[in-house]
Parts: sequence; structure tokens; C-alpha cells
Amino acid sequence: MVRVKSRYLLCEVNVSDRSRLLLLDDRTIAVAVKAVVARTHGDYGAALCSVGFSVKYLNAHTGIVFLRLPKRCYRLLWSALPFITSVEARGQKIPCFLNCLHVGGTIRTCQKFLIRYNTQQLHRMLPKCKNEEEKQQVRQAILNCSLTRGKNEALEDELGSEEDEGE
Amino acid sequence: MSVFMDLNLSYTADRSALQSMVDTAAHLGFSTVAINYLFEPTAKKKQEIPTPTPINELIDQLPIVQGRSRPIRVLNRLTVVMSDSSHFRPTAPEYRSFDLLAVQPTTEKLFHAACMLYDVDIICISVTEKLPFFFKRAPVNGAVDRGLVFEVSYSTAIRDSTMRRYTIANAVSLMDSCKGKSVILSSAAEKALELRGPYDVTNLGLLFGLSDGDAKEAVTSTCRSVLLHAETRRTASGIIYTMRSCSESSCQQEAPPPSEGEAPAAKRHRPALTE
Amino acid sequence: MSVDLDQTPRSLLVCDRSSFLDEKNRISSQVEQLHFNYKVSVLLPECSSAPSHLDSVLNSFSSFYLIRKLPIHELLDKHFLEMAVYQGSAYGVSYRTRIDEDNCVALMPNGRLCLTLDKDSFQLLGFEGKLSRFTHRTNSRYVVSVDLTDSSMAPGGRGYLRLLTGLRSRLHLKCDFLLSHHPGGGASLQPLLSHYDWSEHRPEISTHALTHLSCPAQLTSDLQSCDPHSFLEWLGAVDGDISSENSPSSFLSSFVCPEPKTTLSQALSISVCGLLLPQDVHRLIQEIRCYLEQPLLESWVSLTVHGFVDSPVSWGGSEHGVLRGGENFYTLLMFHDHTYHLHLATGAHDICPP
Amino acid sequence: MRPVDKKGESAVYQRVVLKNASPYHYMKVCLVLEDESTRLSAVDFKQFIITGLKSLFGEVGAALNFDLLKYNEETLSAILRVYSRGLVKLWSSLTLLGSYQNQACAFRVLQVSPFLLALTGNSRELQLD
Repeated sequence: MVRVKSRYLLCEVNVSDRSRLLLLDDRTIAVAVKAVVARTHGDYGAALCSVGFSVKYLNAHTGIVFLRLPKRCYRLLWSALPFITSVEARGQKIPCFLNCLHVGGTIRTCQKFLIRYNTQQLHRMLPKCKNEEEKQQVRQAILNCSLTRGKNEALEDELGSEEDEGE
Repeated sequence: MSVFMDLNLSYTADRSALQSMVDTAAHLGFSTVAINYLFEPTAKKKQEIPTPTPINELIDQLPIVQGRSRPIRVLNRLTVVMSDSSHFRPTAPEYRSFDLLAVQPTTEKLFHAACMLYDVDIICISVTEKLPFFFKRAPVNGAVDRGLVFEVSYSTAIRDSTMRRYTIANAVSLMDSCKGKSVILSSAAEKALELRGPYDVTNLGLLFGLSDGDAKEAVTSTCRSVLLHAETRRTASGIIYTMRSCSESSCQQEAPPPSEGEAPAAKRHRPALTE
Repeated sequence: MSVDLDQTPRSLLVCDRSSFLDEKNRISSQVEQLHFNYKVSVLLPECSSAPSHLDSVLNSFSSFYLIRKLPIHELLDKHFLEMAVYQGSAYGVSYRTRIDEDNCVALMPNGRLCLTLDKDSFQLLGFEGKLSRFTHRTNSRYVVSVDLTDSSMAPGGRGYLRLLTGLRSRLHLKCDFLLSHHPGGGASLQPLLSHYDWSEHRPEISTHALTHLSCPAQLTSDLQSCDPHSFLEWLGAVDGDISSENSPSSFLSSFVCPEPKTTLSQALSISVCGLLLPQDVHRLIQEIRCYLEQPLLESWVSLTVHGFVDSPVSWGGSEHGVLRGGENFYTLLMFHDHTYHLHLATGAHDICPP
Repeated sequence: MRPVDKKGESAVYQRVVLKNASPYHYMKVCLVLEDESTRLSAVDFKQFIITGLKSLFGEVGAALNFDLLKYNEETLSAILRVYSRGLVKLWSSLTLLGSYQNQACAFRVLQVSPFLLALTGNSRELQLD
């Protein structure tokens, strides 16, 4: 059986006020992406975007989002993403931009990258910690990322099942 | 390559509009066109299947194809829009008076049936709505093997921006499944200004995800194989051939019984299978 | 399948640079191999009216004949073969037929008859041929090429009879046909003309005087420094009467003459249309070379020859086709020191020119 | 783009083969309007084509560079020059343009070529009777 080939974009939603991230949900991101693709690539882009595009996962706490794009036109759609300047969520306009961190062929590779990336981020945060307690917390988090497999596997399972359903 | 064809010009009761459409098609370089009668049965009341007006009554003078010394060839075609399997009656004698027979299935089940079972020439892809189903490889390949072709029409894409999105999206997902084989591009034009030249249509094919060569075949060779398929379908693989004058008279005689919705019992096993 | 809208069908441009004095120059074969010429245009810089001897060459281009609804089997007529094909060179190409759609026929000066047929006609004809180079997924076009001067194709020969019965009784191929003969002219074609509806046509000459023409200054320097594409573009602009007086920031058009440029106070553009023989083109080239030997201000002349878009062959016997445009033409840029630049261009369905 | 040097034996004879090297494509087009008396200026004409590009290919399409080399206001015919990589986009947006100021219209593309010279020597235009 031939698989529908996709590309998964791992993006980071950057906002000035991190508390507003929690307002986001899958749909708002999808709407924003579709709108910006229609604006930059017109009807043609919008048409390509209407088949095989979806927001696979959104972590409203960290602002991480997985976009699924059809492989044949992911470059075209990707080129529109930098033009997102705001996302409309629950009646509020949230100024933000999408920063693409990784492009992968499966959700799994993206997720592996994400774990590595988050570890790096934690490492970067470590020296900035104000007191020992915070430092300890961050250290613990790093250890969790790299050592404890239980949590990761749970996440992988969740994503893995979504992927299957997508094909 | 064979000659350029546009196998879908919408029928309008307005003679002069039809005439100007055929004139324009000839001027643009199409050597063969088909006038399409759309038949859209609804669930509630019974409707008459349209009968084609003979071409010589419809068009006074067949125009000469641009740059050539021969006149354009005009055919009749019937498209049945199906939302239920009872809408297509394989044995209906009315179908026989058309040169080409097309169906436009609106559900996945009907699409599957059309691809695998129905004795038609063309399967139309809806371009006015987002497809409610995906094109599965199996029925698409089945249809290709049986010599059926899929038709994408572009004139709705000229009329409206939303329809244009549906047209491109549906066409692209079709091309993904059939890999550019057995696809024809036609206009479905309702007036002359909605027609486009053959090379323009070829270029439009690129937008729909076809390659250069496939796009050109979609207006030439593939259309030719549709005509051949139609010919074999009408003549039982080329074995029986009935003259037009005979078939017309027999149609008129047979017309009343089928309009009651009854086909001869011996031939009824076919629709039963499709349900 | 990937969506890539940036690609265009292939095109070829061959740039030759040589001298008429060089023993190994191939200009005459390159000119003669393009059999079916549709248009010749000449650009004479700093010239207000055509020199008389050039004019007389242009006016002496052979006339050609249009035969309406010619059954192709008539080309195998014994008298015609004896009068036109075995002696001299006959040039014939079907008219009002499109190479990518219809059946096309060409009679080449070397006695080859080339038929490119769609699948149905090919099967009806029942004569061996080969698949066209440019068919795509389905095998829908075939090329039948026979040498009429071959012994098996002599009247009464086996191949001859097979082709004749094929064309006469199975495939009733009829088309409008353009025909010309060198050196016999109409007299050699009489066996054919006498039976059918025909008309004689003179090549149509049009002259266009240009003033204050911007022109690339580096026409005399070598090939590398004068980009062939921008040169051809400029020549096309002159031919098509397109203004190059634009500022690079203009909204409508940023097309300008390639830099560095000079201005010609006047120039003359002459073009001839019809079925033109390579022999006549060759004579014209010789005449232009004589013209260039006179001491003049500008020391170059350009000559462009367009082949028929729908001819079954381009250069020599190589197959020609149309994808979107069947361009096959060459531009000869001649200088007074007997050097020349030759640009040969073809579109997507052509092999590389000689 | 692949220049191939086939022969470089002497300084006198030189042969260069350029494949797909044409930077531009040229299109001969003609606009047909429902109301034949409508006239467009060259600026309107180009603006109209840009509108078509914008609706089909968005802002990226609208930024596509093309030149209106020649325009005839009487016949609404024009010669366009476009970078080769933008040809398919420009052509398809011309094809899908269907209305000009609420009247139906159609672009008829008469010829497309990578060489401007080819536009003046099209044997399909030969009329003999």
C-alpha cells in the first residue's frame, strides 16, 4: 500500500506575552496558517493547503506546534509561514510569529528533535536561574528528558497513534 | 498525438449561444467537441432523461477548424449526476442516443461503483464542492484498467475564486491517485468566453499536477481513447453496429416503457449488482 | 508527483562562430539542411534602401505552388518521380496540417518522403515505420520515412507497390500541399499540377525602414561577450517593432537594448515569406557577403531564417515536433572580415541542430 | 543551464550549445472582452494581469516580474516577456482570468516561445488564399 507522503513542520509560536499562549488551540493555528497561505500564494496555495494539511499537535504551554503538510508542496506552504504576524483566538488578536525549528518526514523524528531541543533550552536556562531551588528543578527536568523513558514513551504513543490515523 | 478535443460544452436552449460556442471552439483549434446534456435526477419525482437534438438541427453550419481545411466534429454527450445508485440505469435506451456517456458520482460508494461496474465512458470529478471522499487507488486503477477516464473541467474555476480552489484541490488529489493517467481536461463552458485554447488548457494541466506530456495527452490522445471506448461500448465491442436512423426510430418506440423505470427482466441483474 | 511550476520545456540554442574563409566551415550544409524555410529576414544597418543586386536576389526567389486536396499517392506517380524527384530537388510540405495533431507529409530534396501519422492512419497504411521520438505515455504517432530514389521504391518495385496500395486504397490521405522545385520550377511539377486545383504563389517581400535604432555596440566582438540570448532578443524586438526605449524602472516594460549600445541613424529590415528554398537563401548569403565587402560605416548584416513550425523534419532528416511552439530557426550574423556568428535555435521537440 | 563546449580545436571555429538557457519566455496574447468597445490603456492592461496573478498566486504571484513589450490598444493584443520560471504561473493566471470590471473576458494566448524572434516567424500564420 502506498503511503501518503507528508512533511511535518515543528514550529514554535513566539509571543511577547507568554500567558496568552494558553488561548491558542489547534483550530486557531490552522485558520491562521490557511489565511496566510491564501494571502501569499492565492487560490493556488489555498487549494493545495486544503488537502492533507492539519495541525497535529499543539502544546499551549510551550507554544510548540506540529504542522502536517503534503510533501509535494510543503516548500510552497512553508514559505508562507513567516508572514504570520498574529493569531486570532477567542476574539483576541495575539501578535506572534512562527519559528520553524525542524522539518521531518515523520512525527517521530520531529519528536526526537523536540526532546533534544528542549534539553538544550533547559541547559541554556540553567545558568540564568536565580536561586538554588530553581536550579535544582531545572536539573531534574533535564534528567527527566534524557533518562526517564516512561514519560517520553507515553508521548510517543500518543503521537504515534495520531500518525497512523493520518496515513 | 491526436487532434485537440473539448468533450464538454454545456447544452443551452439558446441556439445562438451554442453556435457561438462551437464557432469559438473551432477558432481556438479544437477539432472535436461534445455538447453535454446534464441530467440531475432528484430523489422525489421522476424526470425525463433529455434527448439530444441532432447536431444538424442544432448548428446550421459547422465552422472550419482554425488553420485547417476541415470542419469541426460535434458529438452529443449525457452526464448523469448521481446521488443514489438508482439514478443510473445501465440499460436505459435513452442513453443509447448519446455518443458519450458520463456519470458524476457524489458519494464514495457511487464513485467506487462507477469505477468498477458502470458501463460509461467518463467519470466527472466534482469541481464545485470540496470532495466528501478521497480517491482510493483501487477504484481509480480499476477504472483506468477498464478504459474509463476522469474528467476535470475548468470553466467553474474561471467563474469563481472559491470554485477555483475546489477545482485545483480536487484535481490535484485526483492526479495523486491516478498519476496523471487517463485524465481529460474539458471546459464545461456555458458561454463562448469561458472556453480556452488547447495550449492554455495544457498549461492549466500543470497547475493541476500533470506533467507536460500528460497535460497535452489530456486534451488529445486520452480524448481519442474516450471516443474509441464509447464506440466499442455502443457497438458491443465493435461486433454489432446499428445505423443511426434505425436506432432513432427504435428509441422512439421503446421510449414509453423505460420511462416507467422498468428494464427487461433479463437485463436487470446488472443494476442489482451495483447496489 | 511534485508540484513544480518553475520548469519550462527544454529549448536549445547552438552558437557557432567561424569564418567563411575557414575550410572547415559548415555554413552551407547548415543552411541547406533546413529544407522548409518559411521566412527570411535581413537587417541592414546604416542603409536606407536595398542595394539593387540584393533586391534582385530577393525578387528572384523561386515561386512555390499550393495544391489543394492532393492525394498523397500522387507523389508516387511515375511521371512526377521522373520529372521532379530523380532530377533536381523537390521540396514539398503539407499545408494547414499541424504536426502535433494531424498527419503531416514532407517531400525532401534528397528524394525522401516523410509521413508522420497518427496511430489509426499508420495502422491503416500498413507500411513499416517507426515510433515518433516525441510520443509520451501512449504510442500515438508514427513516422514513415522512405527513400524514393531507392531501388525497391522505383515504380513497380515491391516497396513502391506496397506504399502505393496503402496510400491509394486503404489510407486515403489527402491534404493541401506546398510544393517547389529547384532548378526546374513549375515545369518539373507539371505532371502533378495538371490534375489538381493549384495556384502559384510568389514569396511575399516586405521592407521596413527604421530610424534611430539602438543597437548593441559589441556586435563585432567575440561570442562570449555578446550574450546570444540578449542579442537574439534585441533582434526579435527589431523584427517585431518593439520599443527598447524604456527605463529599467519603468512599470510597463524594463526591456532595454543590451549595453553598451550605440544608435544607428537608420536601418533597413527586409523579410520574405513563403516556401523558400535553401538554394535561394544560399544565394542571398553570397550576395550579402559581396555587399559587406564595400567600405561602409557599419560592418555587419544579420539574416534570420525561420523553418516551418509544422514540418515533419527540421535540420536534415531529424524529426521535428511541437509541444507548445515548434520554433526552428537560425540567425546568421555576418561581418565584413568574412567571419560569422550562427545561432541555431529549436524548441522542445527537436534534436540538437547540426 | 548547461553550456557544452563541443569543439574548441582552433580559435577560428567555436561551438557552444546552450540548453534551457533562455532567461525569458515571450507570449503573444490578445484580450477578448464581451463588450468589444471597451478600451484599456497599457497601464490598465498590465494592472489587470497583475490582478489575475494576485488572485491565483497571491502576493508572491503579484510580485512576479513581467514586461509588456508591445501593446496595441485597438486590438487589445500584446507581447509579454516573463522570466522562464514564472511562465507557467503567468500563463495559468491569464487562462483563469474570467472577468474585467464585471464583464466576461478571455485571454487568447496566440503563441509562446523562449525566443522573441520566433514570434515574428510563425508559419501557422501563413495565409495563401
